[in-house]
Amino acid sequence: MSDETLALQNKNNSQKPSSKKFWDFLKSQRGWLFVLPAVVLMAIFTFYPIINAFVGAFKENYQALHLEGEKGYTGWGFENFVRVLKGDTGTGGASFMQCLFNTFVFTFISVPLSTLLALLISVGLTRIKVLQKAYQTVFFLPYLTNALAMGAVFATFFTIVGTSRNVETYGLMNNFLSLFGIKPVDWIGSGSPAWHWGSLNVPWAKYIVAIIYEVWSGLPFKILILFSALQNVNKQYYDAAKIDSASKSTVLWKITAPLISPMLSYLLITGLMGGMKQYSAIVGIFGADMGIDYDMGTMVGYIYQYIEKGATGFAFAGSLLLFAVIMVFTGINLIVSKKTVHY
Amino acid sequence: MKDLENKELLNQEEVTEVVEVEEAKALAAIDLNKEKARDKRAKIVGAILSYTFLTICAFFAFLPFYWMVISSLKPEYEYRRSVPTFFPHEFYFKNYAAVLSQTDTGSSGSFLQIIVNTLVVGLVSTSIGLVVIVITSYALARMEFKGKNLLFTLMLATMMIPGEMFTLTNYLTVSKWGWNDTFTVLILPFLVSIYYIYLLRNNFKQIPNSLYQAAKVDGLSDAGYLVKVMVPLTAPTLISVTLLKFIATWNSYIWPRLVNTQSWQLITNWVTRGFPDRGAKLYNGLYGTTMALTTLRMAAVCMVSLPLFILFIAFRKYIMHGVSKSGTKG
Amino acid sequence: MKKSILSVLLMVFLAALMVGCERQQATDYDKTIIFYSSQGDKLQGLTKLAIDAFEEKYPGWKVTHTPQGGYDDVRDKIVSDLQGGLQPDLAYCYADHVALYLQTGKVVDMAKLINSTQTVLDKDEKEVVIGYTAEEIADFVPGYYAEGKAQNFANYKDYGYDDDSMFMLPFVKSTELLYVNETALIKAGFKNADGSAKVATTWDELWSQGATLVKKYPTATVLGYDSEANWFITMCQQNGWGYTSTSADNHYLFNNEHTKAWLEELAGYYTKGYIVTQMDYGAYTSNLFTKGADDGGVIYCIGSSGGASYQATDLFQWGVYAIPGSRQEDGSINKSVISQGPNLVMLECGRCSSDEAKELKKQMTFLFLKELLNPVFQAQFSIDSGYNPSTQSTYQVDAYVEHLAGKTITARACVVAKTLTNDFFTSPAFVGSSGARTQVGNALNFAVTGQKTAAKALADAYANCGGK
Amino acid sequence: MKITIQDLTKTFPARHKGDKEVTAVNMMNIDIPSGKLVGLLGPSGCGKSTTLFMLSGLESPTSGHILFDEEDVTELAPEKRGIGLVFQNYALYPHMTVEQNIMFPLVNMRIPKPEAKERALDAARLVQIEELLNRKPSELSGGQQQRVAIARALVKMPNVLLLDEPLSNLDARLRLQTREEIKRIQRETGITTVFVTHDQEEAMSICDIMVVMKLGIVQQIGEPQAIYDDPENLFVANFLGTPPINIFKGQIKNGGVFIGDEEIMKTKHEDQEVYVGIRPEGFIYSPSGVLSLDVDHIEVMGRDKSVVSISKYSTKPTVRSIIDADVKLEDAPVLKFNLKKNKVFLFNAETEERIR
Repeated sequence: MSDETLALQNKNNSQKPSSKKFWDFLKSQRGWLFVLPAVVLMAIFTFYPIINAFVGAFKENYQALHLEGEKGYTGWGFENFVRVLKGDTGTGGASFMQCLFNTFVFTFISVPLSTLLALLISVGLTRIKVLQKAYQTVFFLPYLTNALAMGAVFATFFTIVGTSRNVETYGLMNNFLSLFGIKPVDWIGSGSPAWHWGSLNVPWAKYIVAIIYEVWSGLPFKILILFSALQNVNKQYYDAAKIDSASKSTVLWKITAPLISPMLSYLLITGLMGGMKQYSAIVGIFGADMGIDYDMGTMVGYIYQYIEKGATGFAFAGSLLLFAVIMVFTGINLIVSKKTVHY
Repeated sequence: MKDLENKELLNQEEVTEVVEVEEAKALAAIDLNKEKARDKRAKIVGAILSYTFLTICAFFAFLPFYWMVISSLKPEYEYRRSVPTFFPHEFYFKNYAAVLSQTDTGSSGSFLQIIVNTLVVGLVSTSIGLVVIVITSYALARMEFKGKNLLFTLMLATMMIPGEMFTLTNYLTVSKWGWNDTFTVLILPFLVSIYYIYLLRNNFKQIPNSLYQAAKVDGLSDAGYLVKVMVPLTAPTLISVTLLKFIATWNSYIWPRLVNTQSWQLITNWVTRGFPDRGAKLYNGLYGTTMALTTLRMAAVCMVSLPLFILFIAFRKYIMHGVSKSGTKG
Repeated sequence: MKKSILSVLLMVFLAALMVGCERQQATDYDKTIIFYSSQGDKLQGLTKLAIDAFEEKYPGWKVTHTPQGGYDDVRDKIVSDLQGGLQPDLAYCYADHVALYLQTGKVVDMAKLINSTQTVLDKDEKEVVIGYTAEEIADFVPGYYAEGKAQNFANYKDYGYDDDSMFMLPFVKSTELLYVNETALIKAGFKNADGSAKVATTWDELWSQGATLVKKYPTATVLGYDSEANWFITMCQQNGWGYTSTSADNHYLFNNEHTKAWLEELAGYYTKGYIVTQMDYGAYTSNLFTKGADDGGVIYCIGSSGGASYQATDLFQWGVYAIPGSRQEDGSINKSVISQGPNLVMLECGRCSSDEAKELKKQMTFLFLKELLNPVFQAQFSIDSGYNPSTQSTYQVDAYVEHLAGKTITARACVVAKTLTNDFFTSPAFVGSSGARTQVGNALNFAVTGQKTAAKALADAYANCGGK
Repeated sequence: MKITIQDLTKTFPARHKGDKEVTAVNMMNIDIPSGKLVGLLGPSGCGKSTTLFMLSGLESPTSGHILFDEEDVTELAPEKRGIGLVFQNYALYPHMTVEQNIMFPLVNMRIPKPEAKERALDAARLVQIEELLNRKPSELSGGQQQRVAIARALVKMPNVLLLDEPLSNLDARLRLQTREEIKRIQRETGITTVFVTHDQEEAMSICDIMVVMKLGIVQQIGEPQAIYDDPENLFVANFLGTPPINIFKGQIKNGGVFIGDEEIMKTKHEDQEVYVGIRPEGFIYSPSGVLSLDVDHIEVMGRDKSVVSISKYSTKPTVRSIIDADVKLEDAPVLKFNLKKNKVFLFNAETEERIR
């Protein structure tokens, strides 16, 4: 095939010198040939879906699964968004506000917490010499894991097995807490304690489990980045600080942290953006229904739920809202980091 | 308390050493000895603190893995002891046998079938994906053509958009094309990873232009230059990309679950079938009950995690390199 | 020039690879019947026999049986398939799944096939009538057969069906049964004059036994109920409280004073240690039943007749009974019990080459369906699965008769279930009916475990269903 | 404050297996009187910076002692020694303003803020940067950064001020200016100051006391002029002076010092092979001189001129002699010179030690 094409091109070339210019132009554009596979794939699987999502979100009552021959939607407008935001989709399942709230809670607690912990651990790592590599490896391990698999492992820490009248095991966490005289908590079971604010559920015990998992799984990447950032800090600053009688905590908070602030702010941005897309771990810990009746639902979980229900319009509207949320946070983060980052 | 003490001593020291140097000499001599002792102590205490803190953190980082492994080796009744045992009293390898022979899903995906699926999809998508990534980043880094910058900007812009926005349409697209229950559907949509293209393009750009000119003088074609010069030079990144792409396939869950039936799904889907809500009740051969058996679940989880650890031990440097690179260049 | 060749070659290589990947499935849709189920291994083997028989009888036809995990997986997969026209020809279903599929207009109206007098030729060139005779129709357990009628579904007319339409046929069925630890009851002093255990026949009786039982067995729970949703729905049915309706104006009736009072009552029992449910325990309560009363088990257990084998134990004397009923104002006892288990739905072929092919395939699919409903097959399937057959003639099949005579708990369950034929009910099906199920189940769990007040739990459930 | 260094030694462990360990400082003994400006001078790798860091406490010595006044501070942590240290590239905290940088040590000593501010201002005034207090280090020129670094070191009123190559990052003009500045500040504050440099001119111009080091061993200690005029060994003679000293291979024979066949002077030392060092300014042009050199070319500098000549006995390619501009030279290929006695040094050819 290729030979033929080539021969044809050669023939054209020799017969029509006037087309040489065109041929030269084509030759100069041969870069397109290299990017063609990527461009075609992206056109189908990236660009088209983006456009389609924007269009589909405005098709009211859009259901890709609908009577054949009909267009599958009733009109154009903002109804999908309104109904998603109001939680009035008529199909039951997760409520968007609940999912949004959950996602915010997980993200805004776990990301700063794990960044802080990662900073402390990285600083600790730079202070030791013996076994540094070994510790580094152990801290990196959680990065490789499968969120669903490890979610299941975490679930076992918190699960109470048995009936209220005959508990077989309270689970590792409750056993641990009982050492401090804390009464067992039904962390993830059906009797898990929760507060209710209006239509909003606040299953705080489950939040704690989710946040512990998020912190744990967020650490490796952050430690890796912060540790290498710390090693790139000019040692002289530490010497100077020593001469200036700075205590260890002063060095950490007034010198080290500001010096690696670009990395910290990078980690916060990516952490927040990643946190907004949390899903698999929640399924791993709390099951495919994300808790009881989606009370642990996340924004991505919300979208998938409607994909599976065939409520296409709601799924699109949900994904656009997720996109908007992520954009807002990226924007805020950029502005804030410009003000506080020192280079 | 301690802080206060330190503060006082510090001030005292100031006073003795700066202001009243002469008079305080005798006193200072004693103080100095104390100081030295305290410095030494502080150093040791500091080291102990660092190690203690790190060890505690490492313990908690590692605990889930440990728990996963020992739980998978316990018989269920031992797992259910009200006071957990931190080491199995009895090694119970039957859990693994039970999981491996799990036949409740039968023709819809034995363990072997699923492993084959995962390997095929992983290897094919990684290798083709790598070719696409390399040629695309090469063109973006080294070649001139109309609209290049626009294309690159567009690509970068899509990185901001959450993948969930693509999923639904892609799902509709592949359903429409009748690609459900094929490997194609697991491979094709993920061949292009804009992030890796971006990474590799930057890598290519860092290679000095003089090398390109030298290669031209030596009569190397563009493609030859790519294969013989650029690829070897960027090998560490390429290896990292390969590994991370493979790991991504291994861990993929949502998409295979959405588009394919069980016998066409991948390893993570298979494992999760044994998880809480409905799947776990399928395991009943071993204990004759319908209980969601934690030990079996843990055995399944161990099996799906193990290859990742082997990969990590073998390619630790490249994986960490790749991951940290993705950190600094994002 | 060389580089152009190279890059072109590269492209060709890529294209070839992609095409190679694509060409994996060559299915002749016209002559392959695709069947989705949620069967496990053992049952798949059984179904294979029916498939083999069918394929042998009609050469050229193939049945691809694809189990999909659970019922929800079957539904999710079909919803996905419908969007690409890849739906199966035959599938396991619940009524609410069908309500969902109905919207596509692709659910086959089986009434036409049931009544069809057309014939097709089998391998011996023998004419086989497609439809059922009137007797054959009468052979179905009436309560089961009625569930598939159009009237049980909401809005069917909107999708081009009429009053006589038939959307599904019963495959095998289950119901809820009361498994009783008779030994424990007798020990606690609940015995009849003849020394047999005095088993509660109404809820009030059951609760009245509670105090004695929890005192006698300090770690035991009085009642384990596997399905919160079923409990709620059954109570609504027994007492006429109202659960859901097919009327589009107001599908959801369950948020009312009666249900609220009942949930409050249950919450009280829960704190006394009378109740454990599946959600609460985290697994089927049959596990608790088989433990025995002295080891923290349950004394009464309400679970599916299909799951009878899981209730089997040698630890104590067990018995199988109908679930408790509710005493009515007139003194009678309403013993309504829910009917569950898979039905079979047919969907139009999405990829057939012509309308004729589509029509033919429908007929052949129906013939395969009849194969699955054949009494001999039903008998074997019922024995192996513990479900009840959907046709009455199956009870005459020798193998099944022998099975029922057995002393096993599954046999006992079948016998008891058969006596309940007149008490079966099913709840209306509409888009969102399964959502209502989930919601009332959750509401029961929330209210009973004390996480929400009964009023709040019901109101939330109502709101979550999208009720106004 | 007086600094006493006793038998100070620092060895670094080998970097790679098989390498030898490195002795950066070897048995160093110095007494630094209070209030003096001391320069540690030597080529790179001579251990001068290591010495400075040991004085600061950032490095701990392998053996030996450091005494501030009479107290042994060898094992005392840096922050407790009461020292100020100016780093080679200043190590100003990039995220703090100039004022915050200067105040930083005071804040750490928990000095009340008003007082700290005042002292910071004083220090800034001393180094004349009081108008830059609100800037960030990245907004300052190299010279300004240098001053900030000094101010930060001085603000806590250290007993000892240590400067690591303080001028190396500045351009030539600033360097001249800043070294005067350092001298001035040192005089004004009277703080014992130790600084490290590899530039002998810099050291000579501002030091009260100069310590010349080579490969971790102190070669000579003394006032700059004294060392220049009376070097202990060939290395010191060679290292000091611009243009550098001329070195010839020579012999002592029969009470005379010979370069080649020419006897340049009489001596009482016994016969031996020697190096003869002659400072460029030690030549006196005289047609009847004792040393003849083949003239290559003559560089006129204005105030004086250099005769660049070639001698096969010189250890360097050329021999440079500086003579007054007034002196008229004959236009001949070979010129003859008499030598100033005090500018001629004899060194043993093997030990390279001075023969006095």
